[in-house]
Amino acid sequence: MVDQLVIGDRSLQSRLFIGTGKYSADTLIPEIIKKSGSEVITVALRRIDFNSPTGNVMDHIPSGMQLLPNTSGARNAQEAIRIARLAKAAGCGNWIKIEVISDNKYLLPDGYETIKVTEVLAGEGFVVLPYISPDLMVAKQLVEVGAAAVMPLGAPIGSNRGLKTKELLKILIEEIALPVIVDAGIGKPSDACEAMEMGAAACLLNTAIASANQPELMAEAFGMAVAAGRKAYLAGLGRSEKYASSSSPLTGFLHSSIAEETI
Amino acid sequence: MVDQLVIGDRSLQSRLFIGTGKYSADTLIPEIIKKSGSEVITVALRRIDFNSPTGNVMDHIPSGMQLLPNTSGARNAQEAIRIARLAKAAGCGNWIKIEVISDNKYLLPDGYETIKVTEVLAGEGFVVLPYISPDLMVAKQLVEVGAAAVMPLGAPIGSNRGLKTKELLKILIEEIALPVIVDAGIGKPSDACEAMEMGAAACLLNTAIASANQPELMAEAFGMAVAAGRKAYLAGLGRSEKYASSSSPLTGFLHSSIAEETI
Amino acid sequence: MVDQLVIGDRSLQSRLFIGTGKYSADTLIPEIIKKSGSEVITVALRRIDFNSPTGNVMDHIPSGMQLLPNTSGARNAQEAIRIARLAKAAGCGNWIKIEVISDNKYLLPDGYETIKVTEVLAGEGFVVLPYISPDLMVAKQLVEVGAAAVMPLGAPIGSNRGLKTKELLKILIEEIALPVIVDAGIGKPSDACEAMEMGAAACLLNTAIASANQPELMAEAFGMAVAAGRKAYLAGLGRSEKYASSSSPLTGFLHSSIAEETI
Amino acid sequence: MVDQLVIGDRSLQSRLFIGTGKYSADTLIPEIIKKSGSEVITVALRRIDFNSPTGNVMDHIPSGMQLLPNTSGARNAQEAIRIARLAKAAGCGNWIKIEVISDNKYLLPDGYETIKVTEVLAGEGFVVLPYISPDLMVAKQLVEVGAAAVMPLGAPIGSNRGLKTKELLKILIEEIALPVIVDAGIGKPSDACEAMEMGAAACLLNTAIASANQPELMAEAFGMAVAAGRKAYLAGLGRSEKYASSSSPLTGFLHSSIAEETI
Amino acid sequence: MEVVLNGTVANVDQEMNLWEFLLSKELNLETIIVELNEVIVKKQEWKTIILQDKDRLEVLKFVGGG
Amino acid sequence: MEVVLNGTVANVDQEMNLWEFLLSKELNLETIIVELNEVIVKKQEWKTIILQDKDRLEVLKFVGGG
Amino acid sequence: MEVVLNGTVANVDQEMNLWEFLLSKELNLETIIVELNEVIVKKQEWKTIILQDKDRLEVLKFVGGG
Amino acid sequence: MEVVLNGTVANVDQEMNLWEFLLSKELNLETIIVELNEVIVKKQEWKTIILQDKDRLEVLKFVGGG
Repeated sequence: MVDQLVIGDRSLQSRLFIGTGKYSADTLIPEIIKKSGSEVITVALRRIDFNSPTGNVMDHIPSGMQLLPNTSGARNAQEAIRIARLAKAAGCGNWIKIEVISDNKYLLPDGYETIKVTEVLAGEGFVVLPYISPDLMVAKQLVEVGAAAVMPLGAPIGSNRGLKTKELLKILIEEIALPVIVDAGIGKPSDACEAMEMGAAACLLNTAIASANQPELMAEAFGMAVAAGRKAYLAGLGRSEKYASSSSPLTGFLHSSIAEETI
Repeated sequence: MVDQLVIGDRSLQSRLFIGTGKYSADTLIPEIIKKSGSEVITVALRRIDFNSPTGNVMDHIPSGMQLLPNTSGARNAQEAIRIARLAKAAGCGNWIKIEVISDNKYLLPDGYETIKVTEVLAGEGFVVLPYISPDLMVAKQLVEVGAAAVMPLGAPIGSNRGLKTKELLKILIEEIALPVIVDAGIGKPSDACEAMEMGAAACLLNTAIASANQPELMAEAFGMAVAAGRKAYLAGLGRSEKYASSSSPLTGFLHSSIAEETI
Repeated sequence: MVDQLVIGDRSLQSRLFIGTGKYSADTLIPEIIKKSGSEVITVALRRIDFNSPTGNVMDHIPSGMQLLPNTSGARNAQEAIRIARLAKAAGCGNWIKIEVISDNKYLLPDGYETIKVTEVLAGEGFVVLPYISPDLMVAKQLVEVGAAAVMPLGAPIGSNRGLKTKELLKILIEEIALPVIVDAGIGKPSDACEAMEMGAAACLLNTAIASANQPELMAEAFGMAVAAGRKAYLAGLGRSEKYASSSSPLTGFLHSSIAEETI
Repeated sequence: MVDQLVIGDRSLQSRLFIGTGKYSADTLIPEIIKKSGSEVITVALRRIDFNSPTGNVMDHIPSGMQLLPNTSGARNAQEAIRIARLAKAAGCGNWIKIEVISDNKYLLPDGYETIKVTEVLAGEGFVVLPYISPDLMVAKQLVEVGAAAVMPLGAPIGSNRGLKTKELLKILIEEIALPVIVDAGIGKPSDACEAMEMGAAACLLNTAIASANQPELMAEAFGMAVAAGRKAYLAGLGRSEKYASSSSPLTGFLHSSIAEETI
Repeated sequence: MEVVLNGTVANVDQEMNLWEFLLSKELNLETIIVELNEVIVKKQEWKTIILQDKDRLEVLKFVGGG
Repeated sequence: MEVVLNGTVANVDQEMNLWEFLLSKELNLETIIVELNEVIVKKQEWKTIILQDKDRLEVLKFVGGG
Repeated sequence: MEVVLNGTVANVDQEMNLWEFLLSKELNLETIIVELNEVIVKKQEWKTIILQDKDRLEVLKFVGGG
Repeated sequence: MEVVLNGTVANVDQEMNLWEFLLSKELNLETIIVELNEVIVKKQEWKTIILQDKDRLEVLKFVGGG
């Protein structure tokens, strides 16, 4: 039986979600997608700047990818809802990543506004994936109001700092019935691998790939690391022990059997 | 150009070395090898027990694998040298993993005896891979006496505790011209992935796979995690930052442009 | 000039707040207070059990201590407000520790109920110290509604797990203008010392002392560790460096001056 | 009964050993000693520079302090022995800190040269305190050749990086019958406190105090933190738990007793 | 008549004031807090309040907590 | 007449419908999203809507984001 | 006569060569390693070596190890 | 004649003992350690030792160290 992640009406083979921001050129994106194996990709909605017209990121995203527009820029529930509806109207489908942020230094999300947005949009038939702090009570309320998953942060957005909130992430994974997707802060494939070993349903990242010297190669590394972590979770990690235990037999040594008692 | 690890006269595609100990049945080994993609495998030498004859692990190791017999059981240089010569005489080839251990609780290696063994066996044409504590001066002397690599521990053998000696491993990787292979203690694929990201040349492990609920699946996970970590090292990890940096543009929001200054 | 922590109308010399729960006998409490040097102590309000009457913890708390009743048992804002008013009516003074918890496994607080309680009680003239998750946006709203301090958790209540939320605690300390008091999870004096080094205003703990083999001695250890951490914060920690830097001069060695260049 | 550390023929109340290097002026040293409460202090031996004569650090060390000259600058056993004998001849008493270092980047010690020095000097009646890597086998041999204590590093000298070798330090403390003194790398009072909680006999540090903005205040902080950590070790730390356990009673709530079952 | 005391029914045979009732429960009146029908009752009022049928009483005290 | 386009005032000299206006801005009409007075306008409606003085237009597109 | 086999004494009733002795132990001769008096003995020599009283034999094989 | 003082050559014009030589260097004699040809020389011997050509002198003191 194949291990799949089901979100909304979609079954996903890959548990790596990627972003499209911060690349030196959008033309890199198709290769990043291919190497990462990702099936879900985030985009943002912005005003056209008539003074410096640029291309549209959509031109570089192969059809078949699940688009995940975000509400970045929204500082409250109302703005987030407006952006979500625009994205849907633009034919991006009904998935939406909720970001409600008024803290401009650490870009930490506003849980209460996020709950309000989620309730409204879930009611309108959106598949809602909210970006949150790893707060159990916020996550529990998001379950109640119809979120499709919860996406707690490992560290501040774009910081590449890793799983700094491990203790709280583990609690969410244990207590929340929805998929827990670690979003933000993952900096190394080993971070993503560890999140999956802990039982995360998926990882969403952008900066860790975009800030690498060779983004395509890093995308491949993350794709493999996420898959490896998932397999490890399914395989069941061995217990960690205080003392050593020999990998080789402790009997049948060449030297005198007296020694063996001492072992 | 393909990324290969060259040790002795051998070029290796896989940077995962595995052990053959602690399996419920040796018959699992062929599948473990296949799933892990490993090309180097350790074995131990022991007296035959005429009261309970058992099979020979060699019957389960496909030809083409690089055998890496260990000197487990040796408590000093002399015993290790004797075991190494027996292994070579048995047609195992000229690779040898040096283990000289007299501490039976944490199975920590004796650096000085290990240097002596390495000097003698390197002189006899062995490809010597010594298991050591992450001690820079011991590693430097092993370079001088002809080791083919150094294999510092991440944590005690079989403990699954992970990269507890990270600080010292990084120093060895930075200062030692030989391949640094992290041996012992690795418990999770994310540990192995991180070791490779740090610049380790390879990882050697046994218990982490053998103690999993599904060893074959865990073997596959480790194979992927080691490859992912290596790719991440080659791709060049992005810097980690104190503050957040948005993955989405910080201009062109729908809301009034006054807000933008505040960002 | 003396370093003092001012909360409400009170100036405190000691930055260690302690609890009165989990002791084998309430008669231990006076000695615990004395050894810890603490000036603030928490108590809980409960129904009298007429079937097994027991003493009153108040009989063991010296006058002069600042009482900090908690709202433990409250599952929502309304229950917390009721308990707070009862505590005040009982002559406990106007300090109150807000605990609103409906999660019975990890005892994690409900941020938005806590904000509601804080607003009401601050309006009634209480000095409100809310127990919260280390969530920046919740902390910011608590500032707005009149909290006297914020008390984020280091780890779940009574777990002795330490500063597992360090990353988020540092952000609160940096961004919140109120005293940040680390409450819950501290298990070792070194945890409390580190919290103070990070710039926490104080530490509140109970289980770490009550669960020690010798609680009085542990109380003394915590008192000293908190004071040490505060002094270190004021003294300004030295930078940590990647490479070594000799504590002894690198010139004037006995051996030939040629060697000196190499150093 | 008073808790004392006995080394050689000396009983020490303070378990903090300090260095005299890196201060802006030697005149600071008396106050540093006083504030830290330390009774053991390290010094180095160097050639007089006739071109820039400077004072002698001895003029600033109160009598009654236990002097601990180090062999800094020694690159091998022979040089260390020569320096040790000179220090003794200079009337510094018979304590000596062995440093044999040929690695000039991380200043990591040479274990086997250190063993040789220790054997010779212990035979001459020195009280030998060797600075070592946290290597169990090296420590065991130092016990055999007559060391008075072992002084493993927490991180490279002067790096302020903390207890990066915690895993190995714990093993030494558990397995070695001599006092284990954590030397090098300690950067914060919380590091020193934790080392003592782990069962270290003492801590030796220099840079962490000398590199502080206010060295005298930092000296006081370290003195308190080391004492606190020792008391915590003697008091017996409480166990850390996966789940929360309430500090307040879980019965007798005001709300209906139905609720209590759920708790 | 019946009152609800700390969530359980208690019988009161004759008319008595709150102070007499609490005294009958052998409590240290110094250290308790009393709530009658969700309203806090100050000590000085205890003797002036006559218990009524169906009164809901909460009698509380402080215990160790964190 | 004047309209507010993406937060800044723009002049419209002659009467034109939304489609003509957008065309005049040299945009790739395939990939833009248009909001008129806070109401989303579908592509098929662009030609039927005549711009009015003081109309508030938001013309948006998708960009890279995380 | 007696030989020491893997650390324990074994009796050898009649003269036999190493190959015959090993065969008598029902071993898979393909996969074993033999040391006689601390000297490794190659397979091709087994038939030419006659066991002597007090010979010390180590008969080894490979097992799983890490 | 010449002596090597702390690794560098120094001239000594006239015959003098170790104490006189050190004095000429304006040192605080209380706090120094002297090694002559790799042998430690005690203070009380300084006046009795006459410097010879090619003597190797190390004059040391204690400095701050960790």
